[in-house]
This record gives sequence, structure tokens and C-alpha cells, in this order.
Amino acid sequence: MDETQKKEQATTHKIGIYLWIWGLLFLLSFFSYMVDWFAFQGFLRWTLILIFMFLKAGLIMAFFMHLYWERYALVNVLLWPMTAIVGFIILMAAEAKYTVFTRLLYFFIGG
Amino acid sequence: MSDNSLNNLPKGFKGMSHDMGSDQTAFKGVQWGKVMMWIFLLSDTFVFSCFLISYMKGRTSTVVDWPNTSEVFSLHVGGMPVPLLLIAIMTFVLITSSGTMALAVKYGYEKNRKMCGWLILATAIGGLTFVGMQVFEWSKLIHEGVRPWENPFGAKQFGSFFFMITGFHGTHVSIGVIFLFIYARKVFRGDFDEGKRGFFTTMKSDYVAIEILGLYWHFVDLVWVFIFAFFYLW
Amino acid sequence: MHPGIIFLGVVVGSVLFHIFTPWWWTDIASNWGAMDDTINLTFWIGGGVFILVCLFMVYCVFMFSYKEGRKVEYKPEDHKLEKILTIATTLGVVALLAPGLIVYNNYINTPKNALQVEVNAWQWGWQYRLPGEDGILGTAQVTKITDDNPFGINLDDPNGKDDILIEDDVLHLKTDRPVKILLRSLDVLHNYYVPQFRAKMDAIPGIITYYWFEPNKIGEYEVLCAEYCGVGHYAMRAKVIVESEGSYKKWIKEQETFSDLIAKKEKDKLNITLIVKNND
Amino acid sequence: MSDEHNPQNTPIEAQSSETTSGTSGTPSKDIDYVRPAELPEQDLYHGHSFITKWIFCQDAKVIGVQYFLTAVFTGIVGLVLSWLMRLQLGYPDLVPFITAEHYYQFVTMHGMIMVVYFLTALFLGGFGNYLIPLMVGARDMVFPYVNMVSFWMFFIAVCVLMASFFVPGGPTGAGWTLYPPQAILPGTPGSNMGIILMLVSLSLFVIGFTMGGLNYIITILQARTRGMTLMRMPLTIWGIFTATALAMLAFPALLVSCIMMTLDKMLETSFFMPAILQAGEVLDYGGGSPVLFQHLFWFFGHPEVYIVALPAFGIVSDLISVHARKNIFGYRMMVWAIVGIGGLSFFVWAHHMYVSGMNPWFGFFFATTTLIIAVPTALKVYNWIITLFRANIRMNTVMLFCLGFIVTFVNGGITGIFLGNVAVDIPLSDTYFVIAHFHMVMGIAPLMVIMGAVYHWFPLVTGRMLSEKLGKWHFWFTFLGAYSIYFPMHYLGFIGVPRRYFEMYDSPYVASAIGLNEFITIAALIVGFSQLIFIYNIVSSLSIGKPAGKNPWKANSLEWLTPEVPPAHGNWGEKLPVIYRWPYDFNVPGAKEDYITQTTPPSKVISAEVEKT
Repeated sequence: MDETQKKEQATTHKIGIYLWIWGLLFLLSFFSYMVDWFAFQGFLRWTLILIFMFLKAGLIMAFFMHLYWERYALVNVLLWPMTAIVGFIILMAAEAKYTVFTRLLYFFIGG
Repeated sequence: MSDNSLNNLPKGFKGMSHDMGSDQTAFKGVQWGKVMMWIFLLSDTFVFSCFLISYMKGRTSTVVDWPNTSEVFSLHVGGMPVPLLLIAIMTFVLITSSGTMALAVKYGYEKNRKMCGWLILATAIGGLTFVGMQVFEWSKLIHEGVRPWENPFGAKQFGSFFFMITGFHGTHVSIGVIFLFIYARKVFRGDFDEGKRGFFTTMKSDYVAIEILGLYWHFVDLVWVFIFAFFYLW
Repeated sequence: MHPGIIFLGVVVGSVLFHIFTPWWWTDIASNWGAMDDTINLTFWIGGGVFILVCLFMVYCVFMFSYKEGRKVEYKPEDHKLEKILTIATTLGVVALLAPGLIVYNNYINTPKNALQVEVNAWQWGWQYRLPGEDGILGTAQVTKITDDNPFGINLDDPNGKDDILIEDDVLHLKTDRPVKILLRSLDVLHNYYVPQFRAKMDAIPGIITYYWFEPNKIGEYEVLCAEYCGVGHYAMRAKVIVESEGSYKKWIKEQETFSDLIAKKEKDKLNITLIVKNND
Repeated sequence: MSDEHNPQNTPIEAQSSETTSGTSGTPSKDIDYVRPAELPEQDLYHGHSFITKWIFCQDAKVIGVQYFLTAVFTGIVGLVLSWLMRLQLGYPDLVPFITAEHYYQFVTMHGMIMVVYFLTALFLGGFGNYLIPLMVGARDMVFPYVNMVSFWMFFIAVCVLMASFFVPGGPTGAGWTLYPPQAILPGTPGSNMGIILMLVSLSLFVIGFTMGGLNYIITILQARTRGMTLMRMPLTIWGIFTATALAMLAFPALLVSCIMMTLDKMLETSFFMPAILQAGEVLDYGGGSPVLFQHLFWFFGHPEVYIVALPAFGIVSDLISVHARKNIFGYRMMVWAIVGIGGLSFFVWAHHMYVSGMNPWFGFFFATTTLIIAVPTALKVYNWIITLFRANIRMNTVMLFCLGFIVTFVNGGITGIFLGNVAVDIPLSDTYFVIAHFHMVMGIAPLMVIMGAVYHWFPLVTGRMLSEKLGKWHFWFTFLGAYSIYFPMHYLGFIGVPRRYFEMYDSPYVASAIGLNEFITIAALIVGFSQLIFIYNIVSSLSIGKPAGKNPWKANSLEWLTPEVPPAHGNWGEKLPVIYRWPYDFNVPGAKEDYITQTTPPSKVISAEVEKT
């Protein structure tokens, strides 16, 4: 491949986009740090943490890892298996709740 | 593979069914090495997910109090405890290195050997700084009496999960740093311009390797995003 | 001999074995007859499928053995047939699943009047704790177990004081009264399993698990440990005696409560101190 | 037009999916048109010395054979262990050196060896390495060097595993599921070095397998030859591909649980260890959750079942089709069933844990998902037997093994429905019913396929045929023997005999079962020894077997169409093959012969009424 073709490759992008994303990542990290700084609690804390986390992860995957420019075949092959993880998380959260419930009931509280 | 031909293919889900229905390759224009790294990272995602899921299960089901992370991980600056200060700096360093890596990939594809090499070196230094701060953090905790098998601040599992998960992540970072140095040398030596053959694999070098390395490095950063949210902020 | 004959023999043999087998489940002695029914239902549907599939295969083997120039059908797909088979299978699966889930729903929801029995399992033996007059078991923890407190009952829990302690592996149960078995393991996994009761559940250290059944046949039953628990797993047996209300009451009267035990131990200690003092 | 890879022309747009859905829609007027190569020729390393050619070899075919032989070696170890167990169960006092400790060590090692080091390595490492590049028309795996390292990692893992037989305390006796807490507590044999070596060996296996798995997946996805679309791949490849994908996603859970258990053992962390009272002492553990290990283990363990089963499904489909001289019925449904089973297998794991004391509400969810998975599995069975209908069945050894597979698989699949349905599982779990079920469905059934596959592909690998006569004897001994081991064993489970019992003593349940146990033991010994026929057949056929020549079975798929038999390094000689059709065009109406190979261009068989390409 000659030089001109190389330049047009999907993998080369204007430097501006990288700098933008870089800045956004710093900003989002700062925000999630602020969540702790202001000691938000409960639902608000969790929503903010998760939003910032997924935004950061999404930006890194989409732009730094070039997933935004990849064809859907690759994107789908990579993202669909995550459903197994999501299922695992949901079930293990339920399991953990159950464990702590029986522990408290039979070891400490009784009744 | 030139970009022209890729642009002529259908896009989106239509493109997906086209690619999957076609012969030879399912991921059009994606090099073997890059697919390998992606699938490996997918597998590694499952490793870290299992770690974090175990952590969630362990933390939720313990009846002993979990230590308050923003206190445990605070640093004293001028006598005032600043919560999660070190973690914030570590995050900053890792994101910085991720950015330099992204630029290194870009310059690599532009065959800008010097820029690419220096940026990879910068990334490696960032990674090294991160590992160094992690060592500091570990020794601070160990000094305070936290061990994998015990924890003076509350639930035993805190120490176990902390050392295991950050240790596993730190190992990934360290391996990444080693490879960054190796590739920086290769870039400066011009292996990728000449297509020199690898020492072990006897395969030709190509700048794609920089992108593959970049994928790995961004993945390490990605994992840190999750560890930061779930371990330090929870 | 044509191989089809042997395959046919295997299918016929399997069916005959099933009909004439001397090995069959033990007579049920609890309320879980519904489990046997679901097994039977699965046998009918599943066995039917097995026989049909194998007989069809044998038929094909007989009819279409290799012959030079035989006319072979070329039909890669038949959407109608595939659809019919999918729907039929789905219906069969639903027919098996629905009753199973109904039985399971009964299994995990214990009746209100169930008598609680806590089974303590360790490597390799069993002991039991029954609630006293208040009908409530006191809370207990493995870490609190001492010689004076063999069940690790929390001393500050008033419910625990009248708990009946049975430091023996024979458990007596009243007939026709639901029992909720609470399983507590002191070390590794165990499983309190009486084949005649059908029900079983693992005992796990760190949490309490449960299941329930209603014994309805007077007799003695052997308890087996059904979860591998180390070298002594196979020898980890116990006994359940299901008896009438009267003899059960007599038995339970003879058992020691936790406060009895504390009193006894105090007395022993006092005696020891007295002996020590006398010796001085 | 140049067919070779040429970056100047624009190869990707030249042919789109229309051409793959039917010959009629070809954009080019030339019906034999296949678009040119996208990728340049693969750069291969050719070994010159003995060591680089046969030991540290980068040729996938040699690596496949290496995997095969190593796996068979571990399998023989597992077989001998099973004899010892059976001797103890059938004749308790016959062999004095079998103590309870040893018995549990045999149980554990037999289970782990057979599931992981034998079946998984054999199907994916052995058949996968040998067949993938040949069947998709590649010169080799995409990363030959990594592939070689993969085998040697596996080899080291096997060495570590075998080393555990010789350490103080012997190998672990924790049961193949390695459930904590007992796996690392002194009440279990081999709870010191044994369990550590087992965990290390498993971790090495996972690492090695990941390297191999990346190769298999990427070779199938990215290195197919011209004309080879995904929907023209033999089902063998589909099975191996899906199994590998499952392995890549399931082994991480095993790795994580191994790491965590190693830490629990060596650093006394409490991941899986709650407060424990042993021998009157409260141990230094606290707050952990043994059920977590079970979840992690079965999150790996259930996909693992399909890692073994799916390649067997795929291979048997091909064998049936070739030897019944008929296309496989419902190819597309077969593919979707394989993929669907694979996907669903990540949502069914806790059906192994119905009586484990997990959250009781999980029973509903997992019973439902488990029985859903029965539907695609049943459809596959229907498709196999419909393929036999109106076919032209060669009753040779290969076909016999396929038929044996169908019988044992249907049997084991149906007992699987018993165990998947939660209310039925409760009385049967942890009894011999479970043992019988999984040996039938993932022991005997895949073994039938492996043996059939060996008879089928032996001519390709060595250039000589195996003896049919010995093969038939081997089949009948193995099939009838194995069936008579495991079919009656289900009934032991009905009586209520629990699994992993060293001895039953005088329990009332088993008085009637003694005779049955003796019978099973004798059958097991016979089946084991009859494998000597197989080994003899292989060894003798290497030198005196009938030369096979090219394509002795008249198969369509690519592996038989190499210029040399057995195929040389690089597989295809000068030019890569070009594919025009699926591999199942047998007895196409209008065609002269009863098979049309994948490389036959449409113009050569104008008169054939091919429905699908």
C-alpha cells in the first residue's frame, strides 16, 4: 500500500478527536472523584458513579480503541457476550442478598 | 486492505449480515493480530468480570462492616486528610498514558517513526509511574496492618479482594509496560518500516502491532475505570 | 447378523429392563409423592421419545442400507416439518416443566405449622437442636461453639435458652406433621438425605439452608450424607425415627434443654472448684 | 482476471452476500466466478531439523496429533483409575491397597482428567488443530507459533497434573468439582500439595488453551479460503468453533476460581471460607462463601459440558452425512441450534446446584432455561435421524459408531431432562442417576464420536485404512458394554445410592444392588480391555493397513481434497482451493456421481439440480 492510501485508512483520524476525548476523560474522572468528595449517598451516588463509569468506558472503547469506526460485525461479536456477564451480575447480586439475609437471620437477629 | 473498498461495503447491521455471509473473512479489513487481541481482551474481560462479581458477592454478603474506602485510601496533605487523593492521581496518570498511546497509534499509522516512538515511551513511563504509585499504596496499606488474610478496619475480604484485584490489574499494567518498552525499541530501530521478522515468531513486523498494543493498553485503562468505580467509590 | 437387529435389541432390552427391574425407588415415606409423579411423567414422555427416535433409526437402518444405485432423496430443508417438530418438542418441554415448577414452588415454601429442626453437620457426624416451648430456635454461631456450648448458641438470645439439644445422631419425628429442616454445617459441605423422604439439601458452612417434608409413615430410616465431605463421607450416617405423637412426646421430654445444660455445667464447675478447694 | 491477492484492485466489493445465497444471483455472468483473495498468502515457517519438524513444530496437523496422543495418554490413565474405582465398588475387599483416601483420589483424578485433559483437549486441541485449517481451506492456523506454545503449555499442565500422583499426600481427593471448603481442609486426601498442583495445572491449561482457542477462532473467522462462507462450512467446524468460543468465555471463570482457591489455601484469605470449626478449633477463616465457588465453577462447568458436546455434534453430523450418502437435513437449523445451545449454555449453570443451598428462587429461572435448551438439542437429534431416512447407509464401523452415538445421546439427553427439571432433580441429585446420566451423555456419546472420527479420518492422517473387521468387534464391545454399564446404573440412583461412596456397608437400600454393582464392574473391565482391539488396530494398520488413496469415503469436504495424502505442511500445494458449494451435495439429482466435492465448479455439474450452495 502506498502512502496516500495509508492516510485514508480507517485507523487514522484527525488529532483533534483524540484530544477531545482525552479532555472528556479527565473531566469525567474529575466528576466521579467529586461524587466522593461531596460524599453523595444512596441512589444519587450510584447513579452518578455508574453514569460516569459507563461514559468513560464507552469513550475509551469507542474512540481510543477505535470501536466506533469498526464494522458492526466486530462490534456485535464483542458486545453480545456481555449479556452473559450481565446475567451473572444480576443473579449473583440476588444470591449475595440471600446469603446476607440468612446470615443475619440465623446468626444474629433470629425469630 | 485499502479503505476505499471498505467504504463501498454496506454499513451498519446490513453490513454485518453482509460480512457474516461473505467468504474468507468475517471482519472485513481487520488484521489477524488485531482480531486476536480483541478476542483475547473479550476473554480477559470475563476474567476481570468474574473477579469483580466475586468481589460484589463477597462484599454484599459479609456481615462485618466494610471499611470506608474514602478514609482508608485518603492521604494527609498538610495535616488534612484528602480522600482518595492517590487514587485520583493514579487515574489521572493512567488516562494520560492512554491518551499518549492513542496518539502513538495514530502516528504509527502515519509512519511517523520518531513521534510514535516517543509517545510509546511516554506511555511506558506513565505505566511505570502508575505501578510505582500502586506499590506505594500497597506498602501504605500493609504498613497499616491490612493483609490478604486480615484487615484491622473491618471485613477480612477487604484485604483479600483489594490485593487480588489490584494485583491482577497491576500485573496487566506491568506486562503492558514491558511490551511498551520492547515496542518502543522496535519502533526506534525501524522494524516496522522495514517489515523485519520477529525473533520468536519469524513473522514480519507491521505498524498494526502498535494498534494491537494500544488496544491492550486501553483495555488496562478500561479495567481501571471499573475498579475505580466499584472498589474505591462504592 | 444385521446391525439393526442388535440396535433393536438394545431398545427392546432397555424397555424390558425398565419394566422388570428389581431396582426401583424405595417406598415413599413423606408427602413428596408429587416428585415421584413428575419423575413418572418424565419417564412417560422422555421414554416415549427415546423409543420413537431409536425405532425410527432402526427402521432407517433396515430400509436404507447401502445398495449401489439406490435412489436417495435430495431435500436439504423442509421448513414445515422443522416447524412441526419444534412446536411438538416445545409442547413436550412445557408439559414437563410446568408440573415440575409447581412441585418446586411447594418445596421452597414451608407450611406455617412446620416444626423446626436444626441439623448440625460436621466431619463426620450429626446432632440436632429443636426449639423449646416458645417454638423459636435461638440464634447460633459456629465461632461460639465451646465444650459448654456445643451448638454455639448466642448466650444473650432469650430464644435459645429453652432449645432442646440432642447430642446424638438419632432424630425422632412426629408423623403427619411438616418438618422444616434447617441445615447448619460446622466445617464443610454436607447433605441430610433420607431416600424415603425424597427431599434433600446441602448444608453449607457460613449460611443456613432449609427444606421441608412431612413424614407420613412410622418407621426407622437411615440418613445418608449426600454431598461429598471428605474421607469419611461414606460413613456419615444417622437415623431418623418417625413415630406417633405419644412416643414422640415421651422422647422429647427426656431431652435436655440449653438451660439444663448450662445449669449442669455450672454445677460441674462448682464441684471442681470445691474439689480444688478441698484439696488446698 | 487475477485471482491472487492484489491490493490494487478492490477485492471486497467485488462480491457481496448475494452470491452466497444462491448461484442464480451471481453478479458476474461467469457462473464459476468467485471473488479474488482478500488476503495475501500466509507466511509459513518451515521446519528443517527433526526438532522443529516433529517436536517444537508449528504445523497445525502435527500439533493436532501431539494433542491427540497426549490427551489419549491422560485418557488411559483416567481409564485405569476408573477400573480401580469399579473394583472397589463391585468387590469391596478384593484389592487391599484401595483405601477410602485412594478411592477419593481416583474419583477426583478420573473426573478431572476425563473432562478437561482428555475430552476438551482431544476435541479442540486434537481434532480442532488437525481439521480446522484443512476444512476451511487455510494453509495453517493463523498464528502457528502461538499454536505450538499452546500445545506445550498443555503438555506442562499434564505433567504438573501427573506429578501430583507422586507428591507427599498424593493427588487431591476433593471430587472433580473441587468444592471448598473441603478441597483445602485436612479432612480431604491430598489437601496440601495435591490440590495446589491441581489448581496450578488447571491454570496452566486455561492459559495454554486460550492461546490455542484464539487460533481456532481467528482461523475460522478470518482465514477461510475463497468461496468458503460461514454457511458453507462443515458442521464439524461449526461445532468446534462454537465450543472454542464458549471455552474462551467460560475458562476465565475457572481461572478466577482457581486463583482465589489457591490464595485461600496458601495465604489463608477467606474468599470461599466461612468461619469453620475443625477438630474443636475455630480456623483463621471467616465470612467467605462456598456457594460463590460453586457459581463460578459451574459458570465454567456448564459451558464446559457443551465444549465437549458441540464438537461431537458437529463431527457426527458430518460422519452421518458422508456415510449415509445424503445431505445433512436442515443444515441451517443445525448451525443455529449449535450457536443457540452455545449462547444459552451461559444461562443454565445453576441447574447443577439445585440442592446446593443457593437462593431457592433460582430454581425457577434455571429449570426454565435448562428445559429451553432441550429444544434445540432435540431438533439436532431429529435432524440426524431424518438424515438417515431415504438415504443410502453404508453400514461400516464409522456409521455404527454414529448410530451408537444417537442411541446413547438420546438416552443421556432424556435423563438430562430429569435432572434439569428442578423438582425431579431433588430426589435424584447426588445419586448414581447423575453419574449414569453424565457418563452416558458426555462420556460415552462423545467417545462414540471420537472413535467414529478416528475410523473416518485415520486414512487421511496416515494414508492407510483401519481394519473394518476389528473395528466392528471394537464397536460392539464398546457400545454394548458401555450401554450395559450406564443404563442399569440409573436404577441405582432410583434406589437412592449416593455418589462418591467408598462403600455402602449394610444400608438396606443397597443389599439388592450388590449384584448389579458386580455386573457393572465386570462390564467396565471388559469395555476397558476391548480398547486394546482399537489400539492394536491402529498400531497394526499403520504398517499393514490397506493404502487409502485419495478420498476413500468419497466425501465432499475440503480435507480430503489436498494434493497429497496425507496432506503436507501448507496443506494445498501451489494454489489454495476455491469453494463453490456446501459440503453435503450427496446424491444430487442429475449428477453423475453420488457426490459433488466442494471444489467442483457449477459449470462441471450443469445438469445437477443443486438446491443450496
